[in-house]
Amino acid sequence: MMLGTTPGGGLLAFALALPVLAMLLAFVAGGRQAGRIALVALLAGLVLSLAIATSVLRGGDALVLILGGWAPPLGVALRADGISAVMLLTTSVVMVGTALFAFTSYSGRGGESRASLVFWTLLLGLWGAMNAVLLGNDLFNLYVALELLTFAAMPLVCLDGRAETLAAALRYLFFALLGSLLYLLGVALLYGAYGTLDIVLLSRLARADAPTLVAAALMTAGLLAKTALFPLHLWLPGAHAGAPAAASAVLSALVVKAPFFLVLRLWFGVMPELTTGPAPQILAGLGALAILFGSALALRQARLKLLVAYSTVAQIGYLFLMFPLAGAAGATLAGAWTGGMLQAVSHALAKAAMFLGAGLIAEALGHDRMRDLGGAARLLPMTVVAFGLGGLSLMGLPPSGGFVAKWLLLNAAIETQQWWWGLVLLSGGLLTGGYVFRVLSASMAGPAAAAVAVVSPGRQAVVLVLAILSVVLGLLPLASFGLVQVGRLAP
Amino acid sequence: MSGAWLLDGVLLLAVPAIALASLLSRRVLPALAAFVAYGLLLALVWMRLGAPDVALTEAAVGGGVTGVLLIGAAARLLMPAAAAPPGWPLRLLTALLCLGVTAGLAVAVLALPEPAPTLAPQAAEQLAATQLGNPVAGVLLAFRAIDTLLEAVVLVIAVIGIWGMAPDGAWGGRPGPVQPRLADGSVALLAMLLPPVGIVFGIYLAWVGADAPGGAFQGGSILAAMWILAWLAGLVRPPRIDSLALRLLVVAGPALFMLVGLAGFVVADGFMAYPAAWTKPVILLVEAALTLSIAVALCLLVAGWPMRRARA
Amino acid sequence: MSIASAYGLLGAVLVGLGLYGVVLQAEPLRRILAFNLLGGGIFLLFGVMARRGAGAGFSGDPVPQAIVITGIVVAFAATALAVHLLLRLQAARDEPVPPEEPRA
Amino acid sequence: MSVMLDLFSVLAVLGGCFFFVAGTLGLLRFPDTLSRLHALTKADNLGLGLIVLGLLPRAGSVLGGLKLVLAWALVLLAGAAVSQVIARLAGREGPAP
Repeated sequence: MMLGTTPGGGLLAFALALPVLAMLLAFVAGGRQAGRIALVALLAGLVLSLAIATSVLRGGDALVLILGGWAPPLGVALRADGISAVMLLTTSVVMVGTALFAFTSYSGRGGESRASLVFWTLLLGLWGAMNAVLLGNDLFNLYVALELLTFAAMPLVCLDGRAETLAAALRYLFFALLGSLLYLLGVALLYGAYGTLDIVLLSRLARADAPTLVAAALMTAGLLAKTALFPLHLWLPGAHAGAPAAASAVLSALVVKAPFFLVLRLWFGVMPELTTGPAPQILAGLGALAILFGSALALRQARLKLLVAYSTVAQIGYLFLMFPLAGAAGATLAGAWTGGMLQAVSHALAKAAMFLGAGLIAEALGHDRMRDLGGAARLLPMTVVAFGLGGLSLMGLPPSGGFVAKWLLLNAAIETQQWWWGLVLLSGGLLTGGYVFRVLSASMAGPAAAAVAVVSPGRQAVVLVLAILSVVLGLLPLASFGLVQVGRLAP
Repeated sequence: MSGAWLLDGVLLLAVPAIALASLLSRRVLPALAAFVAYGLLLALVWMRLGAPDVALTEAAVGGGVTGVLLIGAAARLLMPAAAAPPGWPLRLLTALLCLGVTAGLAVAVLALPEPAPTLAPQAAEQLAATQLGNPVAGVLLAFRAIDTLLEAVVLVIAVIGIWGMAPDGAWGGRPGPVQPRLADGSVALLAMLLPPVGIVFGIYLAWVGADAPGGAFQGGSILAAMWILAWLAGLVRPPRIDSLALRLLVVAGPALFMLVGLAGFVVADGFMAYPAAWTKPVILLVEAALTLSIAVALCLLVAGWPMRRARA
Repeated sequence: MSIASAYGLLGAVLVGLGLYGVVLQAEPLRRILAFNLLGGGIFLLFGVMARRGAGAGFSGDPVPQAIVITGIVVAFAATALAVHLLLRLQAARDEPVPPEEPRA
Repeated sequence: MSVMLDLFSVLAVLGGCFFFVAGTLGLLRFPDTLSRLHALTKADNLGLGLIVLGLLPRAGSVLGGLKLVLAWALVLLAGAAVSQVIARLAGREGPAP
């Protein structure tokens, strides 16, 4: 198969051009226009990612766009396979939800403010960077996209300008830069070994020789630091809990998924032979530790947003359980692959809902201390229900999307006779139940709390819709997840 | 070439030595001085590796502008009393880890396949279609134009990120600390004499980049350096961050590049393709806009966030 | 050993040194400096790949050379963000602490 | 004629190198900032000047020669400016240890 532009490939250009041009326009127009431009562009983006997903599903193969007519290896291609299409769609949904949620908070009414301009331009920047990561098919192009993502995410962490969040942003930046430099180091070696950085071409050339293995180790280590897999998660709780709720939602739901997505590309695309050795067991082992430690730490947090952030540490762990399970063949592989991607999507929707919900609670009560949450449920019933629905998905209870994801992974663990991963899945679910229950019981105790600010029902509805989407995923017939299998490079 | 091995030998010893000096120096300023020297020596290494385009970039950005940025920061940072160095077990562990990485890289470098895989023949073959003479410009503006475009976007995002650090009351003001005007002295003289030469040189570098070593990044960073010099001497002030002209300058390069890329759907063979008859003029136009935007962005990245609101 | 390999080993050494500084330097500015030392080593490795691929009348493979130019500018943007964040952090620590506001 | 020119080049470049070595020695050995600066500027001005002078006959074209002279002039200008700054700083902070 030579790489050539496929019908519908042109759509991919707009997935880059739309966010970038919208960001540049929002930056120049500033003031009240920034938010409007962002919202319009994001809604158009939702339509665009639906079109891309439909196109991939109909065509039954990945969409490819050769840039400038220069085919790889000399040129660079964009490529959207099933998992790109699914993640593009998830990104759009979460982004639109976040933008609707934040529209009144960062309106820029009464003259341009720092927070409004920075929030909207960088939200658009993050969206463009996510799309570039999801569509990239060239390892160096992906490096630039990853850096774009970091540079857009970091200032959102310290948007409130307090010393504490500035320190968290600096720590995040250091981890992220170290991660991308290790990744870049691997890219240099791969270029030296194969003379191309195109993932599809590399998947046919890759050998298990010294340069390739050293490159794989460095790149994986770098990406794990950026995705915050245990024990490289130290930067995450402070950064995600310190950011404004709308930013936290995007950071936790989407941004940490981008490096994970590249680990998938690397292991199942560039070097499929890696997935058969002992290496996947190590990755999944770290994932298991992340699940247990992250959940246990979430149980002990004194602040709601920190609890939700530690829950992200744990949920990232689940994503890495798919590596030893997807090394199998046939239906088991397909099941583990679908399970892993479904976990990524359902966590994105649930976690966005939970962070936005936590933000609303903090806004209404004036704080997010766990022991003083009493009465929040009477004050914001819709939000607390949304938080609970999101929790349902994280725990993996039916009928949520998280249930189907974890059930598929459990199934794969049993079929490949790796029962220990099944044990991790089950105990992780119990711990998750513990911390979700802690929030629900605390917020349901006592009479309605005194509100320091009024929260509009519209914003509560946005949160509820995101949470419902994460649950509804589990009600779709399994066959509809066939999309994630389209254009897979793995064996 | 009897002298070449001598130069290589000196560089191979001097570069790690100066890196070590920068790493181990007790005080910050000598470490920074060593770093600037490291950048200049690396520029020489790049000449030895047959990459004059990279040598120019490394000297201008890697050593020069980065050096100014770091030294300026060191002057404003109150250095905390030296913290106790980490205990020896941690240092030993880190040293072993780094040694491991170096060893792994060394093994990998020595095990690279012979003959080396290369895209040079393909680049040479396709270069004619770009109507450019400099193969590196061909890669940056045609074959891998998407990297260059995203990178120009990176600069815009970095500018927004740095502005976003402003205290709320200072939004709308001029970026960076106020530089007192140097009325006399040699720096003021330098700041008046050098920019005319430097501006000509910067524009020249950007212009010849299509066919000879140089280009938007190198030219843009020289232009930026000239503005920074005049700014440090108090001769010019950055405009307010809500100035429309300033914002247009920052986005001109990436915006034009993206629009030209989209126009490729209509007037050429697709996204980011150039119309065959107009390839070189269009590339030069894009490069001119990029040079301008890169220069402005680099200035703003050095200057920093707005610190106080300008008086109306 | 070819001269390109020798510079390749130099790159490996610089990466090790830079990494050591990134992990162990306690002062943030020194850590930023170490990041730049590390970056220099990585870019040098790209240069070695370019030199090894010299041919077709070019003194080096232009693709990795162009990659380095892009990389240097990205690294500068990273350095600028880190440096200004550090300066801002110092300024914020000097400011009087505002009363705890509700965080949304 | 060409032998004379070669001889001139070699002598001038060697002379330039001598000033660089002497200047570097001075930088390392002299006790205080001002005398170190003094040593360094000699290397810049005279050392580089002699090297440029020696290379002039080999520049190949008038434009090439002009570029060499321009490089020297720019180094002079930058060197003078930077030395002034350092000297002023040294003066403000008192005699360096």
